[in-house]
Amino acid sequence: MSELLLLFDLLLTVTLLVLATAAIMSREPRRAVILYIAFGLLLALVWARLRAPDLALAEAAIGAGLSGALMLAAARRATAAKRQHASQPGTKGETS
Amino acid sequence: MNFDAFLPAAIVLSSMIPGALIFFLKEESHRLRTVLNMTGALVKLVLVIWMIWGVYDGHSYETRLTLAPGIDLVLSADALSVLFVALSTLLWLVTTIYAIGYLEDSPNRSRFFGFFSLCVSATVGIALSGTLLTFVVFYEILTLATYPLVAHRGTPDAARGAKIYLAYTMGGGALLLVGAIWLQALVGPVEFTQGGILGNAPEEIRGTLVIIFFVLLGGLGVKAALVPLHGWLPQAMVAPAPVSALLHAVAVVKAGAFGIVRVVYDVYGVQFAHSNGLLFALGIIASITIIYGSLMALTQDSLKKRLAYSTVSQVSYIALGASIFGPIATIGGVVHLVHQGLMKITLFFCAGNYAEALGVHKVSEMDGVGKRMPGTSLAFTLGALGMIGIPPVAGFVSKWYLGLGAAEAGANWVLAVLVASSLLNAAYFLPILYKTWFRPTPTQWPAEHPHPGRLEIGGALLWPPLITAALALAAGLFAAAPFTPLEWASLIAEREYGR
Amino acid sequence: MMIDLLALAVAFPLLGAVVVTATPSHARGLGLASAVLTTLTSLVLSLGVWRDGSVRSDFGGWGAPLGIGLQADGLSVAMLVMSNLVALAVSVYAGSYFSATARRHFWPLWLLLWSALNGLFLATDLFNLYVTLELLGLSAAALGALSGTRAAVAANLRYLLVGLLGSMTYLMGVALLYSRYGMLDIGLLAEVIEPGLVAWTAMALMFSGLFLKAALFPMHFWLPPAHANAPAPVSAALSALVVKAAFYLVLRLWLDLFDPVLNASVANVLGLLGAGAVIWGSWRALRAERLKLLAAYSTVAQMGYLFIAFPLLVATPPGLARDNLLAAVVLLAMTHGFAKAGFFLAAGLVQKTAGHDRINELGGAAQALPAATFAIGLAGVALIGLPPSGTFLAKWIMIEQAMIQGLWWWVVVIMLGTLLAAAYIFRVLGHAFNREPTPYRFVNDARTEIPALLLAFISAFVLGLIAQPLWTLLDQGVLG
Amino acid sequence: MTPAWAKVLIPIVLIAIGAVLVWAFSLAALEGGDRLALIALERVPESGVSNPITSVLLNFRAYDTLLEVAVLLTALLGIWSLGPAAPAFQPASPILGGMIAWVVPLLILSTGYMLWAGGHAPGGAFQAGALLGAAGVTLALGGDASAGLPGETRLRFLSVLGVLVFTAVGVILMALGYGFLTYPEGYAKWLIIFIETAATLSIGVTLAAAYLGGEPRDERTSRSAT
Amino acid sequence: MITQFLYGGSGILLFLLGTWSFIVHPPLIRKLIAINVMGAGVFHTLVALAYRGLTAPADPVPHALVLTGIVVAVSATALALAFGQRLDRDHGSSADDD
Repeated sequence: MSELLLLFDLLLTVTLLVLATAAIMSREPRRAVILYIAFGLLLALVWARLRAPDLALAEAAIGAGLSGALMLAAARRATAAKRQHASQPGTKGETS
Repeated sequence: MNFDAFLPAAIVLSSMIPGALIFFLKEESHRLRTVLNMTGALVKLVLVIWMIWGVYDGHSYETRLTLAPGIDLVLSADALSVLFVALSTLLWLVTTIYAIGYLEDSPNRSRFFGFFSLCVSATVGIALSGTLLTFVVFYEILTLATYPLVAHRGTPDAARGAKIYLAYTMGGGALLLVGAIWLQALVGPVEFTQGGILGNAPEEIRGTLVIIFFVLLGGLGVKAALVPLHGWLPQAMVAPAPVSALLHAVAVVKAGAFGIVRVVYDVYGVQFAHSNGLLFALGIIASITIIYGSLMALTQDSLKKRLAYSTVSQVSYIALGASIFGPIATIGGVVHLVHQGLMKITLFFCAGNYAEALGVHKVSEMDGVGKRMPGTSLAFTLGALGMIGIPPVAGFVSKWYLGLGAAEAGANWVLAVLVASSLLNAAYFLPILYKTWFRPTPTQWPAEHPHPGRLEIGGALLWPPLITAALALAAGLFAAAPFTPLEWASLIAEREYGR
Repeated sequence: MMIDLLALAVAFPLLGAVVVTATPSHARGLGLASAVLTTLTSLVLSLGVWRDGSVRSDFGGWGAPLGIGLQADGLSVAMLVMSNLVALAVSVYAGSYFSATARRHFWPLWLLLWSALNGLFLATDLFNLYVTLELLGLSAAALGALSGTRAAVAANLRYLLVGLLGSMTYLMGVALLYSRYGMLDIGLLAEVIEPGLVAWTAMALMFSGLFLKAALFPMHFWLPPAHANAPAPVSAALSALVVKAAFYLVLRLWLDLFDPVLNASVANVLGLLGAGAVIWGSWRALRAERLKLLAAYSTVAQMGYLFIAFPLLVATPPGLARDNLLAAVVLLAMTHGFAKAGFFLAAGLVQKTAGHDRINELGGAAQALPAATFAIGLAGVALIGLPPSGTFLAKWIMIEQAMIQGLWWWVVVIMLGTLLAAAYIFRVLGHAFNREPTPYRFVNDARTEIPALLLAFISAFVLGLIAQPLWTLLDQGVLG
Repeated sequence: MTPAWAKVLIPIVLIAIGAVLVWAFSLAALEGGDRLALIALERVPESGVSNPITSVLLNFRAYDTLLEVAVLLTALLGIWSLGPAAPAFQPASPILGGMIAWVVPLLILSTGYMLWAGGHAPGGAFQAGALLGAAGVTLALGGDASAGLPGETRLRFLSVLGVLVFTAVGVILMALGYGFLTYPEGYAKWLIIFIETAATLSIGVTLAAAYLGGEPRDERTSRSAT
Repeated sequence: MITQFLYGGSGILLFLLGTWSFIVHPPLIRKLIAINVMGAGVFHTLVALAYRGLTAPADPVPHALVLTGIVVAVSATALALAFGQRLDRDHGSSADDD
């Protein structure tokens, strides 16, 4: 039982880290955001496993859901703008 | 709070409050501004006379404001401070009158008189400082208050002069600050005490104390225009004449010289300074400055610059007096604080008058001004003779005591310096006097502004130099009478060496 | 009936923000009313602490470690008084500064920022501090972007992001402390904390986060553009208060919590960074072409002095000297608050009159605005550290301590910074003296000029000469 | 972009920090014990609600939550101060429109449930508010330019409602002599529900308005999603 | 205990990943994702240490902290995105770089 649980925990953790890395490494904004949402949902699942159902709900609704929706809209705008001003040199949405 | 504890503060505030109020006045409110100025000056005079009386009677006045544990702002009156306060107050009154006349119809007068009053407040604060910290505070405030006066005209020249002035004085202020804090870190709060406080300093810190002395001297030497820190003084000549007068006679250079006297007598103690060779070093620096200033004055054609270098030279007499061990030289140095002030302010007033009435700025243009402006020229002549040291004008008294003191201390080289300097003084003043009185009047002055009245120039401009010249003469003629600068200086010397 | 001034100091600006959000057409009147009310509350609270000692209030009646409370001691009250007076002056100024549309946005955000500040100074709970930090960061960035230029928006976006990075780092440290000690209340933690890897790491995380927010060199890069491009009253608040809040937290956490953890080498690193800030910030201020940029770089430099105090504090054994030093640091922070706020407010007026703030072309504006020029001059006196400003007194004490401890290096840095400051301040003031003919009236628009002038005046005269009450105040739970 | 040396250096530094962090964390976790768990759980019955997290959020550490709602308000005000919103989205496809017709009511229903359940089961004001906000977002996705939000006056009022009720309750309790945010015995449950309801409305409205972006405009149709 | 280590450690990893990404990736959206991953890391650590086994109820205090943190994070994200949108809107318009 305990070994099985540990295996499950390991699996969750590895998936979580892989998703996070994928979200971070993705250059394409839309793809990055979608990966981030997936990461958030998985995180919610992990938290449910860690006996934090309230947080799981909140993370799914707010962390992954609303943040994701907000960023998705922004990513969509960015992609559209990039297509529009393809010829124009610029540093859209960049801050360094 | 009883009155004795408030009087020193009141003397500072009597010019500071009018000054602060004047800033808020509209440019057109001449009358109100004049009233404020004169009220401040007169109130200060009354308070100072009161204080002189009290100090003479052995009363002590002290205002103490604790800023932080162990850090007190102290204003107190002793004989030396009263001397300087009296000089500043008197000359401020005269200079204010002069400035009101001089700046008629020029722009930004509210700003000018505001800073003018602050400048005097700072000077009086320096005079009354009872601790080194307080001295530093007012010393820096003086820098701040004089900068706008130097820059007042707003011309590119003025901006340059002000910048140089600031660079020097800020640097000097920083040195003084470091020195003062260093000293405090070593021996605790430094209160000015007759006879000094370092007399029984432990042997192992003596070396450090000597270093600190030179750091402090560097800081004070900037304002006192000791060579090679005098560079700002000729540049600051761009300021309006009343400012130059005040800067040279009362405020800035005097503050530096006064500070040197304070540090030598009331911090280090003349005994300590003497036995550690500090006095000798100071004497050398002062002598070099005296000779160098006179030589430079000789080469200047601009009247104000010649006077400026003369100041460099003359102010160092005070330092010289402090550097000779013995009460008589001390009297000479301290009394010169007053005498030089009276004479130099006269000369600057006169220079301002020549420029204002005739457009004469250069020595070479002064042919025959005596006939055209006899009153001003009379005052100028008295001042110049005093500077050379011709009896019975005040300057003679100072030099006499300095020489006597030097002879007594066996410092014959000082006598040589005095003689050389007097000859040089004569060399750069006598030609002016000759031109003034014995050369024909030219047909055309550089830029003449005829004065409508029967006087050669407005009364507010004529009377101040006459008064100060008369005072300089009186200080020499009646030197032995009670309450003269000389008598007071003797009192100071007595107290410094007495303990 | 019970009046809990601690709660009200946070609740009043919060309620004010609510009210002005709901009725934007009356934003100015209601906003000013809340400002006055908040300031009064804080002053009464401070007076109480000054007279009777620190006060604490536990919300919900649970008490630490379960509940949260607010606490006012000498240190927090000193910062509270400074912030509220500055904020009040900024409010009065802002009442006339902003256009009608900008006003609608300014007031609610401004009051939220104010409640965050008050909440931060009074907080006792590490997580509660995180929330106030975020409230502060978000409202500050939003306010900074109110001028609407692209430069302002970009700079404040960067500020927002850097602030977030800082708070996240801080939060990680808090999480670490909670996992080890199981509590969040500073006072309780202080009793159990012991030097070791956990405390050390937590401190490093929390302090790095706060250094980012305090713009400690070399993490200052975000500050100059953000502060220089914000509207003047906001710049004033950002430079005078917001970065100061982060410094306050460093000081507070160090004194109350990490004292056993912090050793001389850590303090020396802080001092070294501070020295870097002093030199670099002053140098850049000297080279700045624009007045507000100059002021912003000057903030970087002035924050440096505050951090130089750490090595001095560590080197000084407990006692009167250390107490003096501590009070000097607080005095320095307070003076800079007043001075920089006054400076920015005055700079805003100059900028508005001239239409730009390029220093070399400011002559006419300076001449036309004597009050603003004066404010810059007075604030400059305090920024340089000339007497009789509070900075002078503070620097005097710091230098004296450094000399007594034989730490000459810091004396050199402080003096160098002072001279550089004199150079950059007088570079500005030099332009006030020119031959532009303008009718002289000292005060032209009282509602904007008087606040600037008063702030500058307090920094240059009041704080230095009447510093004694600060010592009394700090005796309440900080010194000794 | 980051220079080449930084590309190497940053990960190395971070890995080092990470090693220290993990080490410190393992030490901390080992010695941590029960932390506040027992104290908190023990006092949950006194808090007026049976869900421990809600007790912490709205009673033990209610002041934190008040400031948190204020942070949300700040974000919204900041968004409004940045000017008008981005161009509207393209109208929804019929399928999406059909979905919205049943998703939105469902979301609003679950908002109510979540709010109520928060007292004793997983849920509470934030989750409920998020669902409400999600309803607004769904409407916006469906092409509703106002995301179902009311006109400016009411929108402003709703957005501050949470902070207003929270603070007002705190101050009134203080004035009554209980202390700021100190609920009198027996009233805790109802006061918490009152605050939560207000907070839920505010959170929902704020999230939806934040999603839309831009200042509120008066000409908006005042259709309410609430 | 091992669960706490596992999840706590992964929280720290997430925090570091986020920090790294925040520093090296300039686009706003990537920075925001990075910040959110950092936050998630901290929250995850807190949730992990609140966990007291399958049978015992978890520590509610960290949970409350995390809930607060999530809301703060979404607020900050929304505000930052509005900033970014404002910059995009201004992009290309002239004479506003003053």
